Amino acid sequence: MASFVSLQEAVARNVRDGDIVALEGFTHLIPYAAGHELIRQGRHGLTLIRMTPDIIYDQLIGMGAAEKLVFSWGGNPGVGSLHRMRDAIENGWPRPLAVEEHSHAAMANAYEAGAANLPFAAFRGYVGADLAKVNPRIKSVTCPFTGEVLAAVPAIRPDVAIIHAQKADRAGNILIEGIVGVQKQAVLAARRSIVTVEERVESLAGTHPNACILPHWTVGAIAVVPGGAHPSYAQGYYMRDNAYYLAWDAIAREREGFLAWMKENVLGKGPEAFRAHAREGAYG
Amino acid sequence: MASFVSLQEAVARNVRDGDIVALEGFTHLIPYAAGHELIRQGRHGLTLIRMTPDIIYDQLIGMGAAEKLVFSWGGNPGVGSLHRMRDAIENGWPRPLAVEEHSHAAMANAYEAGAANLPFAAFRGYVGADLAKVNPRIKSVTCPFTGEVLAAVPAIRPDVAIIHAQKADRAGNILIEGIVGVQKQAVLAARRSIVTVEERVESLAGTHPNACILPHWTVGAIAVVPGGAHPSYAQGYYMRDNAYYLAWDAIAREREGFLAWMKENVLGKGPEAFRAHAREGAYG
Amino acid sequence: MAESYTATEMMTVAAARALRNEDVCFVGIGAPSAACNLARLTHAPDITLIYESGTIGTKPDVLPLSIGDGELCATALTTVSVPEMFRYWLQGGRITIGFLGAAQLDKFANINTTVIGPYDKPKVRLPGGGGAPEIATSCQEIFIVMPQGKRSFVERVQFRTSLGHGDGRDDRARHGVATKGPSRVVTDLCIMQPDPETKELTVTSIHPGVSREKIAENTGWAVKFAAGLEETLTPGETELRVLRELQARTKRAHGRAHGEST
Amino acid sequence: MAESYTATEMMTVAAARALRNEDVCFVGIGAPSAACNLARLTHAPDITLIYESGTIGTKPDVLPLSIGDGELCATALTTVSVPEMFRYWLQGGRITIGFLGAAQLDKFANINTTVIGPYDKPKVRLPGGGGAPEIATSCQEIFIVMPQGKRSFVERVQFRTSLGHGDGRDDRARHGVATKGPSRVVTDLCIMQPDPETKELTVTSIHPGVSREKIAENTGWAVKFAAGLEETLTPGETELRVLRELQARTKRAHGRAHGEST
Repeated sequence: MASFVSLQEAVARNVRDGDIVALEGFTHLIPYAAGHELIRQGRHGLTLIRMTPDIIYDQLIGMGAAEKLVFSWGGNPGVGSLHRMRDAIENGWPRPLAVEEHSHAAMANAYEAGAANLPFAAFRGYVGADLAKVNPRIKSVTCPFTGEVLAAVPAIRPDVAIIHAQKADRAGNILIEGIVGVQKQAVLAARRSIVTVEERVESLAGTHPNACILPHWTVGAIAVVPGGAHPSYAQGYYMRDNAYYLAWDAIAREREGFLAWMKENVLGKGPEAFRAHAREGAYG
Repeated sequence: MASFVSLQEAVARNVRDGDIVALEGFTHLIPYAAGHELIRQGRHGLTLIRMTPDIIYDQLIGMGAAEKLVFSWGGNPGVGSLHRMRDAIENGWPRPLAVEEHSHAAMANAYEAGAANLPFAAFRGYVGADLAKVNPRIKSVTCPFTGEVLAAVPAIRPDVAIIHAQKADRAGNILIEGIVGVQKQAVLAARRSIVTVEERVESLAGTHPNACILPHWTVGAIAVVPGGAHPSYAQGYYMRDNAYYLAWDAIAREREGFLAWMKENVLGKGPEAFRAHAREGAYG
Repeated sequence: MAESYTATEMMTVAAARALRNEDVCFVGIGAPSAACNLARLTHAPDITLIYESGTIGTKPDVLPLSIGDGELCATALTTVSVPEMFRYWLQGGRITIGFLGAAQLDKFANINTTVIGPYDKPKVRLPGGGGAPEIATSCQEIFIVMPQGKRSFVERVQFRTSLGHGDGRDDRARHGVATKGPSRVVTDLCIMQPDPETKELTVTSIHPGVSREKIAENTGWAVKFAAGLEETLTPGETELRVLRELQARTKRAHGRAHGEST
Repeated sequence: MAESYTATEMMTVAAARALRNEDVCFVGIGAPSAACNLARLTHAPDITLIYESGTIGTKPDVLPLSIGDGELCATALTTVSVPEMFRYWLQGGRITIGFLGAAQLDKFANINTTVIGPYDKPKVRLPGGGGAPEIATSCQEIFIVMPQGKRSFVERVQFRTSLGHGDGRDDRARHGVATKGPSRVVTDLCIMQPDPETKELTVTSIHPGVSREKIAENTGWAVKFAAGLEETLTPGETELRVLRELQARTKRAHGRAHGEST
């Protein structure tokens, strides 16, 4: 059942050390503000799931919040490597990071299976690909009708899903529009959820009949955090801050510089800092 | 690749005797006009697939078009039995009708699997239910991670899918809004498709970004048939003709009366007859 | 006590009362739909009603004649595809109450809506299971509402379209099903609930003015009456008024079907 | 011949030319995206471009920096969920051309974008496969575009992120894969295509002004040249103008990123 709370409270109540946490967002609507709150509250030992870990995961990993990463593509889109993620995997800094690696198709299917309350997903994948050799969680099933052997992966069932959306209505129904990614599936697959939104509106009436809406009784904590997806974007609100992504490469390259930046820009701030980004990048 | 043709031509070119044909529509947007054209062109030996066969299937079966029915619920919604379907199953009139029967969950999953080009669908179904004992096409698969045994059904892959939609744009992109049922899946699962639409518009620009749209290159023949879903309805165009559904019970109860009605109302008419219904039931 | 009422009204009211404001209901067409919407329009304004046509959180002003009436979509929070409905929502385990009707019910609340007579040579071909086989096992709990009669309340269904309590006792669990199954059957004569031990449907509440004999006559097995047998509360004034207004609106709306008028 | 051009422009133009107006393209970010949009803005105006973020039939005015830029959704015919994209659209077998880039490619067009060094103790951790493992086998045909160099064009990839022609010859078929696989690799120096028999990547067209030696120096295996070796047509005036306008628009749009200005 949805309840509107502060982001601090949402994280404090819903995320525990050692939890399996999926912060999802496919380029669009990435829950940066919530990720920063996880860092400020010092969560650690997390298993972080995400198809496309980008800067917010680099930040979480660099601050030592994660002990395992489940992913299918980890990079700074259009820019290059995630230096903190690489440092953790290659050198164990600030702590070793276990990796469970899949393809996009596998993870998308695994979220879908999680939302559908199935134990696994079957798909035509990994054929001739080496990931199946290094990831023991990639298995197979045989079609009982044709005999075809398909790839199988376990359903993703996070302890907590964290997403950012455009709107919540008064009752806590959530509207996601544009590139919707796997966020609906992530929330439906998870035990608990945190949703940050750009704004709370009276009603979603008048929205397209087939819009992507999560009913209030499927979500947990909702925090209104305007700009909370910055430097990613929120369609209809603000654009992607490409300069941030470009600048990140230099910031994250060295450990010292990274830590100093995090101290100044994350540890020393709060969710309200995101509001400025919402205004800056606004449409029109 | 989409091409705009008359309904007569669409059926003549795309449906052959003996084909596996799915005319889908979940109460909403049922392709009645196309079904009537199948009858007028005398198609027979068809395997008819549909989750919810209603009057149009009663008509096709009563006219001897089908030799097999794959379905999960066959009735006149809110009214009662489909007398022609029952007569075919119970008495073999006008010809015997083989039945492959599933649950809604099984068929919905089977369409989904067909659209996804998978050979089968796994789902948690038929537990303790007798259908699994009488339908040899219900099998099982075992989850390679948990050992759970799940029901499995073969994907639905029709030769032809036939649906009715609200709009086609100039290029042949198809918009379906409201209760979307399994129509998108049916078209994507089929080798060929026929789409009847209420109207052809210049462009679908301005539609919601996540609306249910079939790109022109996924559909085959498109015929503009205003009112083509009557007596079902087309959201935004006309309402359900409940009186027709109520009247059908008496019309279809006896063979003679049924045949006379079909001669007058289907065999002696053409797709243009549906236009009147579009006007009659229009909104506002 | 309020004015007079019909047995069907008593049935609908008694069924509606079993629903809570926080329930998420998977609604069958007909009597279940009437009961669910009556609950929504009286004591459970926030109840979530879901129809298998894909409509979630729908608030129809008139009762739908079919599972996919336009009214359901127009008043819904959102409408999803039918595969999504059965995968994410029903199988997803998000439904608290599955509300079903039935052609035939047996003493362990197994339902038959498939055939009378042999499956391959049916005496009467019924519409089939539709969503019921998976509703019966995926929802946390099942309510059934249907008028009572000797031919519809039978010792053992000839075809088990959907699982109730199977052969009784822990049979449901032996099928590997963790959900509660049918916990309440509301008829025009009484309310039955499964005996906690045997799981046999047992009368726990008799509607006012109905005799035990009448119930026995209309039940195809030697029906038992629970120790703490109660009398069902008569329909309240508000319940009756709201139900009748709903039915009247429905009649007006469906009567205006355009084959007849416009 | 038109004005002068860069090797990267030659690469993009040559890659774009391989696309047909009726293609349905699954587009990777970076060089593939530039080539696909150049094709769309020149000889293939009706080409369908699909990005794995869910955008179908997108017509971006500027090149996306990421796979899910707002521009892709705003100009798309429709945008579907990512599970639907991978299930109905990619696995659905509806894509004619999968257009990929790569960190490392071997002589049988197998791709590595996962690790350099042992998987468990990587020397360099690359971003990972993303959509590539299934793009490589589900699309009817694969084009690859990437700048050529000895470290990226290797004899054998250390980690096979996605299947090209495997160990060569009919290895792909032996994996049970019916699709054609990589049929064309476009670099800044040449175009390579698999030998019809051995499936080894072989130079079939050399870009103007590039020597065989230069290609050999920038290839990590003893590269062969096809019998009917051609010279790639230089970029036409229109091709160059459209490409440069696209790049200029892109630079302006991304430069206006709001961390810097507004």
